[in-house]
Amino acid sequence: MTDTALRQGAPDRTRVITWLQDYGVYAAVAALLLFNAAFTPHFLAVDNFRTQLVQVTPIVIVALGMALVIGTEGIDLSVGSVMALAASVVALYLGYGALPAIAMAVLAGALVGAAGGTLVAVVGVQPIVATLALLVGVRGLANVFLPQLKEFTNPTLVALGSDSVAGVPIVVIVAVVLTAAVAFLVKRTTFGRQLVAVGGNRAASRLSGLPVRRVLMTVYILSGMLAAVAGVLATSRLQASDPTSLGLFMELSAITAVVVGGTPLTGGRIRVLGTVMGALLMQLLQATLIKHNLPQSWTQMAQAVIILAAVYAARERR
Amino acid sequence: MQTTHPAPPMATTRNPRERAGRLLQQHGALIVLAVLLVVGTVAFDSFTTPANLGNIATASSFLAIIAIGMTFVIISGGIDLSVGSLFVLGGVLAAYGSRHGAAVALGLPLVVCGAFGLVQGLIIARTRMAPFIVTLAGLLAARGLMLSLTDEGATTYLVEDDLFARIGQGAILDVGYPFFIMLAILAVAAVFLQRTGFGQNVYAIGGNEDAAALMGVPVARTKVVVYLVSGLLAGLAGALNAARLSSGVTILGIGLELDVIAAVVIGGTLLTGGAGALGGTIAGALLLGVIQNLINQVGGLTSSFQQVVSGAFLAVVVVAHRILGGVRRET
Amino acid sequence: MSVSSPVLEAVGALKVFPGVTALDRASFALGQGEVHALVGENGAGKSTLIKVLTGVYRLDEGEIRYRGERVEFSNPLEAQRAGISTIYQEVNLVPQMSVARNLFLGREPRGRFGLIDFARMRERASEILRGYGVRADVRRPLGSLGLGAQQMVALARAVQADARVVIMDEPTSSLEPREVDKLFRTIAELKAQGRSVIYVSHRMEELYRICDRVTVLRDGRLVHTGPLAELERLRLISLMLGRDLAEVAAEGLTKFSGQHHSHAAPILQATGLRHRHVLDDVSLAVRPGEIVGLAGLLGSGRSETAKAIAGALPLDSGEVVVAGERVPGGSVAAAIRAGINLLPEDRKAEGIVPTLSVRENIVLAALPRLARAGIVSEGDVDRVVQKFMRRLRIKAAGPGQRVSELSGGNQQKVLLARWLAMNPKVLLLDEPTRGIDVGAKAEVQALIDELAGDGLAVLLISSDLEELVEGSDRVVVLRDGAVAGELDGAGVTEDKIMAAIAGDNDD
Amino acid sequence: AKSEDTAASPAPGGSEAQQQVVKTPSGPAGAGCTIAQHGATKFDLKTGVVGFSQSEKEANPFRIAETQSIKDEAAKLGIANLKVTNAQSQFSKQISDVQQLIAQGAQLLVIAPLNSDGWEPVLQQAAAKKVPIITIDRKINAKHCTDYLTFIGSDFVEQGRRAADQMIKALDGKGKVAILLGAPGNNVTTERTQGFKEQIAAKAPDIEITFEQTGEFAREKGQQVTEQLIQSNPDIDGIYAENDEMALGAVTALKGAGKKAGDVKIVSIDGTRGAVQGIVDGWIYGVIESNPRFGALAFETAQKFLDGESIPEKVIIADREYDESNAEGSLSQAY
Ligand SMILES: Nc1ncnc2c1ncn2[C@@H]1O[C@H](COP(=O)(O)OP(=O)(O)OP(=O)(O)O)[C@@H](O)[C@H]1O
Ligand SMILES: Nc1ncnc2c1ncn2[C@@H]1O[C@H](COP(=O)(O)OP(=O)(O)OP(=O)(O)O)[C@@H](O)[C@H]1O
Ligand SMILES: [Mg+2]
Ligand SMILES: [Mg+2]
Repeated sequence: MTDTALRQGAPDRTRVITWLQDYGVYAAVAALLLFNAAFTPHFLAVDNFRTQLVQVTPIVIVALGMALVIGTEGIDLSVGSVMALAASVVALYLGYGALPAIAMAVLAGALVGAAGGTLVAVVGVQPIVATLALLVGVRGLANVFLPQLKEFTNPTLVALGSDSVAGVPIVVIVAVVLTAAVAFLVKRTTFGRQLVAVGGNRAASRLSGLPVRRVLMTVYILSGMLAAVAGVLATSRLQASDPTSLGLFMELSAITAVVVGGTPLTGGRIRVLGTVMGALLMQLLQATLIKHNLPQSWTQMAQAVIILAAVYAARERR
Repeated sequence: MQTTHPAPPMATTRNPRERAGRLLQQHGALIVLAVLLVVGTVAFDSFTTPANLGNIATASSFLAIIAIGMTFVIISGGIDLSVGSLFVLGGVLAAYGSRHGAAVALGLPLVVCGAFGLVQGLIIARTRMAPFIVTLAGLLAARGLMLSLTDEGATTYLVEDDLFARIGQGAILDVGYPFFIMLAILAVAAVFLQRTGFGQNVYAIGGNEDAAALMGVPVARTKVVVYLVSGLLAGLAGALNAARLSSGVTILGIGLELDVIAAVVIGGTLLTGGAGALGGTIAGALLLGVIQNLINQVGGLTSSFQQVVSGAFLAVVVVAHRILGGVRRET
Repeated sequence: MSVSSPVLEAVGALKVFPGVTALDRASFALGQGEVHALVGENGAGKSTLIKVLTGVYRLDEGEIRYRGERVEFSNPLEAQRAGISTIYQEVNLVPQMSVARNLFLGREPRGRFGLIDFARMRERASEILRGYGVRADVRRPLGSLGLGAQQMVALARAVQADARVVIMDEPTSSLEPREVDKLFRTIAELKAQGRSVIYVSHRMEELYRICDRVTVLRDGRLVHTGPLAELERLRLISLMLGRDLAEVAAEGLTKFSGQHHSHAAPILQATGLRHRHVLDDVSLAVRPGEIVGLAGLLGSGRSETAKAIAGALPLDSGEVVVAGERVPGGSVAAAIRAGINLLPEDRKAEGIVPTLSVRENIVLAALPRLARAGIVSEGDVDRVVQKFMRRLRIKAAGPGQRVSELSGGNQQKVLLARWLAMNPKVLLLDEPTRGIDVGAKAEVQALIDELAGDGLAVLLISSDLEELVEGSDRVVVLRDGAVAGELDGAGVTEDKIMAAIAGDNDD
Repeated sequence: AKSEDTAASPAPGGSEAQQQVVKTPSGPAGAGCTIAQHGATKFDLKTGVVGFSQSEKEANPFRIAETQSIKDEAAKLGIANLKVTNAQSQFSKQISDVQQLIAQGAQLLVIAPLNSDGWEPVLQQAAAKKVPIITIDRKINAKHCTDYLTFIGSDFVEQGRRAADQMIKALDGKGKVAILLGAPGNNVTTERTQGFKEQIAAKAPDIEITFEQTGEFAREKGQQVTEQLIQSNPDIDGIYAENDEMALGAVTALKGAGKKAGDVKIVSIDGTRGAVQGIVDGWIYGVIESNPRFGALAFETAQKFLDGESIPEKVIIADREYDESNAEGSLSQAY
């Protein structure tokens, strides 16, 4: 959160670097858009952009939570499984109507988050291991609750996934609102400031009387809840609960989005918009390769290159 | 990950509970392993048969070999997500190379996967980018390469060379050669980690990279070597597995990196770097194999429930490490 | 100006960091077998100069000459290989590794097959360290030692290398008089062997005890270099501060006005503080407007006492009372609510949040007070930050600069600001002037004095006896985690404190 | 919990469920395999130890029906000692699972392989103990009789061809077609693609395959890929999905894009109830069945083998196919 305006007198090269650090992702997204505009048929169509946005929504929402966790020098590998859990819980409680079901799903996400938070904040387990255990266990749990894919017809839930307001899909609106909320949380609230402080130097935060445990706890709960919301939205779009394959490897996509967006894994710093951009970048890349009908192998190698390039541009100089 | 370390209150005489904790931290996996073996023997008569134990040992040795490399990486304060992909890539390359004889079958995967490790190491060391990200890219790239070599995974190369196949399939009283190869690697690796300057440097940069640099540790070189080793071992494991299966199966190794990390962590190595040992890692790898086997022995568990069990087990182990293992990290 | 056949030289050294010119074409020459003092205010560029000399940073302009030839060390290792070994400002060793391993890292004694011989390594380690008064089990992780002990290990490590040049950046900042003497003896030996030493310190009396020549930096520029003896203390200070002699002379050395006679009832009362192996029934009381010094050897438990009172160290027994109210133990938040604030000893590890700006660091603790309904009011924040940056003269490119880019001294001021923003009742200062230059030191001392004047209760931990004596109204002496004596009024003298610390006091 | 109440589905492999029928009693390589040739020792299925190794989680209709029918049949025949393992889609685990079954003294192995290659360690141990292996739904590449007893299952290439035939019928011979591939590196994917392409090339040169992307046999992936597809290739006429899940994902995508039933002709393979329902609703043109109810046939074959009959290398089952003509009626029999 250094505001670069203050670094007058720095040579031009450093200014370029700083600019790249802060806006590299945006540039990359722009570049990819231009490329597609030029070489991809039917790319410049409203529907197309709607499709891309709708598809990126779950990743964005999960990545928001992930960014918060990473800001505290943590990581949350359980998000994919939480999505699956949300899917099965929704199916389980749909009998009571859509809203109660969704509420239960989000609650479930919060509980998993609380479990992770306890392991990290109270017991002091390293985040990556704590949430690795959850990644394995929670996926299983989701399948125990709902052994196989289950379709549903609940109009509310279906509408949530497929309807639009003024041409903007509801899922996208949800994502935008959540992004704004998280951005506000990070930039303007005490909690947000304390969060990055805990990530920057835990001992110091503790000695300054910050509620370190509560902060960590809250962060993992938020991550769980956001993942659950993402799970619900994905499910509503699919019009079926699929706890087996929903959210597989989502943790990696989300982490990628966050880091490509310029948030360092070492914590103490969060870039919310960057994260969204990171997600968009990966989505556009995926879309481009699919639209040009390139094989899987290409997709993966291209992703590798982009990740490296983006993170290289955004990395911290010392 | 964290370089600074607040000095804990004076502990001129370390209290017995702490010492017990350290012991468990270091040998916990071994103890649990022993306990499970006893339980298995008592509960199931088809458990302690040479055949069954032999299978567990052989099957675990591939994970164990990779985990040895991962231990180096983690102690140095890094992480390597690419091993799963390098494992499958190594297998495919070995099977592909086997038509030109055992030497090529072993050499090709070592060269390619070694190169992967080397490049990752160079990037991490030179650009100070997070290992997590660099090796995540490696994971994608290696799998992509594997897919393009096997036209999107459709082709499975068969092992043509009998000598090479025997390396993976031969056995001494029900225990396959791979296990003994693993033990050999373990021995060498342990000496390097504990008794050479290189080993000391690995611990040093894991403990406090900046300090290590100021103390004159060749940080960059050490990192490069560490990731190189990890890549080599992943490739070797893949090759040995291909020899065992006598074909370059393309659907292997997805999510393997997480199992490997689990094994290392269960073995008592801290992901924060600077501490850890190889013995525990091996115990951790075998432990995972034994648990799998016991779950099957019990039978009846639905496949989903098995996952819940494994997840819960991992959680219990790490919590135990945390509570028993030395001073608690400041929160 | 220049020395006959300098061993190590920097010529026209320019080093620019984003926003700061740390070294502004400064030159420096170190002669054969001399002890060379390098002084200057916080942020003058001393540590930076050292880092460019030893290959940590690359010069933007200018060159480094070593034994007559131009060199470009690309990392500290090369510098060490060439015979330049350094103790950097912050203790820089590996906390998780054992003391012995730290001491020998990079040159471990080898046994058969060129493998490391740990038995021999431990023997040699403990015998070497005994020479430096560290009586710790060398297999223990270094991190479990106190800062002081760690610094001695770093010293032993640096000197043991057959180095032509030994550089020490504020080596005494966490040392006790006893350790300091050992250090000086070591330096004398080095000198006798014809090796050269660069010595950075803010403690004037030390410089005059051991240094032959002095180089003064100000804002990254060379302002003076020459024999130290010819330069009396006030002149040196005026050179560092860039203020004229008379002015400095008028103000005197330490800024304590001495006694504030306060007979009010104690506002802080700590009784029977106990923590296994560390604190053994420590009791002390501080009145409003009173400065109580806390003296003791390294490891005597001063920091622990402070931490215990501030709720950062869980107690086995004992209680802390502020203004008649019992403070629930083991909770920093509770202590802060009660008005107790602790300035921690280890700035880097427990003080600053390196990723955040000066601004965020200053208001870190005060945030809840500067927010309504959990939403921070930037206006209030700016006001507080402005106020304290001005009041403490914090030298930074602006409130937005990263605190990690400030010099040690300025970082310390930021931390002080963090606590003053809480307008506390009781202030616990653990080595508040460690690593702070004379100018800033005086300011901080004046500040402490002023705060006490305003009726604040201050507990002052310092390894700088002069500071303790001048500053404290009373001094409590700790030995092995227990109160070994208390000195009052006229009884507060360096000798008496030394005696009490050493434990051969008559009373 | 109270889930949305949908039409209660009859137990897979239940009474009215469509049991498998053999198409080719003896595979092309007619040479059979008797217990004498194989060298296995005769035993009574009821009392003997039988091991079944499932490859994937029972989380999709196919695997559920498959495992269920094995268990049901075993129960029906009174097989007391059936050991079931699940490899959870990890090939290495399946190898260990089967090895463990052998170590536990299994006298007959029924395996649903995750992959056709790489069975060397298992085959060696099985051969050493002369344990007969029946592989179901996927074959393993090994020697008949010496390595394994027989393969019971569908001919995936054939399934691909028949899917092609339906597609040709649907588009009467001309148009643009997209393929939703299965999981990469999986021989089911390979063979279903191969069969489809061969047939199209042979029978309908005017049909052009303009797009192939993997949907990894999963519904969500199928949906996402289709969404991209209809964006960039609006002129697509047909979609060949290599399993029903992806086909249903495609349907959701088409609905989302405001297409009407039948605008794009979808042909897929498996014959799950969802897909057959899709035909009834007019969204899916046709489905080639891949019958998962191996229980009866597997144990029947095993019994024959033990009774000394000669068992062919392959027992290819007759897969039905669904289209608007029969979908309605056979809905209850789909799994
Ligand atoms: N010379 C020494 N040898 C071994 N251990 C030491 C030495 N000096 C300090 N320690 C260790 O330091 C720790 C306590 O140091 P601490 O810093 O709290 O003491 P202190 O009285 O606060 O001194 P200071 O704050 O000036 O460093 C204990 O763990 C003690 O073992
Ligand atoms: N890594 C860095 N990045 C940016 N600025 C830096 C960095 N290191 C030092 N500086 C700046 O360079 C100037 C000189 O710092 P330096 O640490 O050399 O001062 P110093 O003389 O050692 O002060 P002190 O006596 O407090 O240690 C300071 O203004 C500091 O803010
Ligand atoms: Mg300095
Ligand atoms: Mg202290």
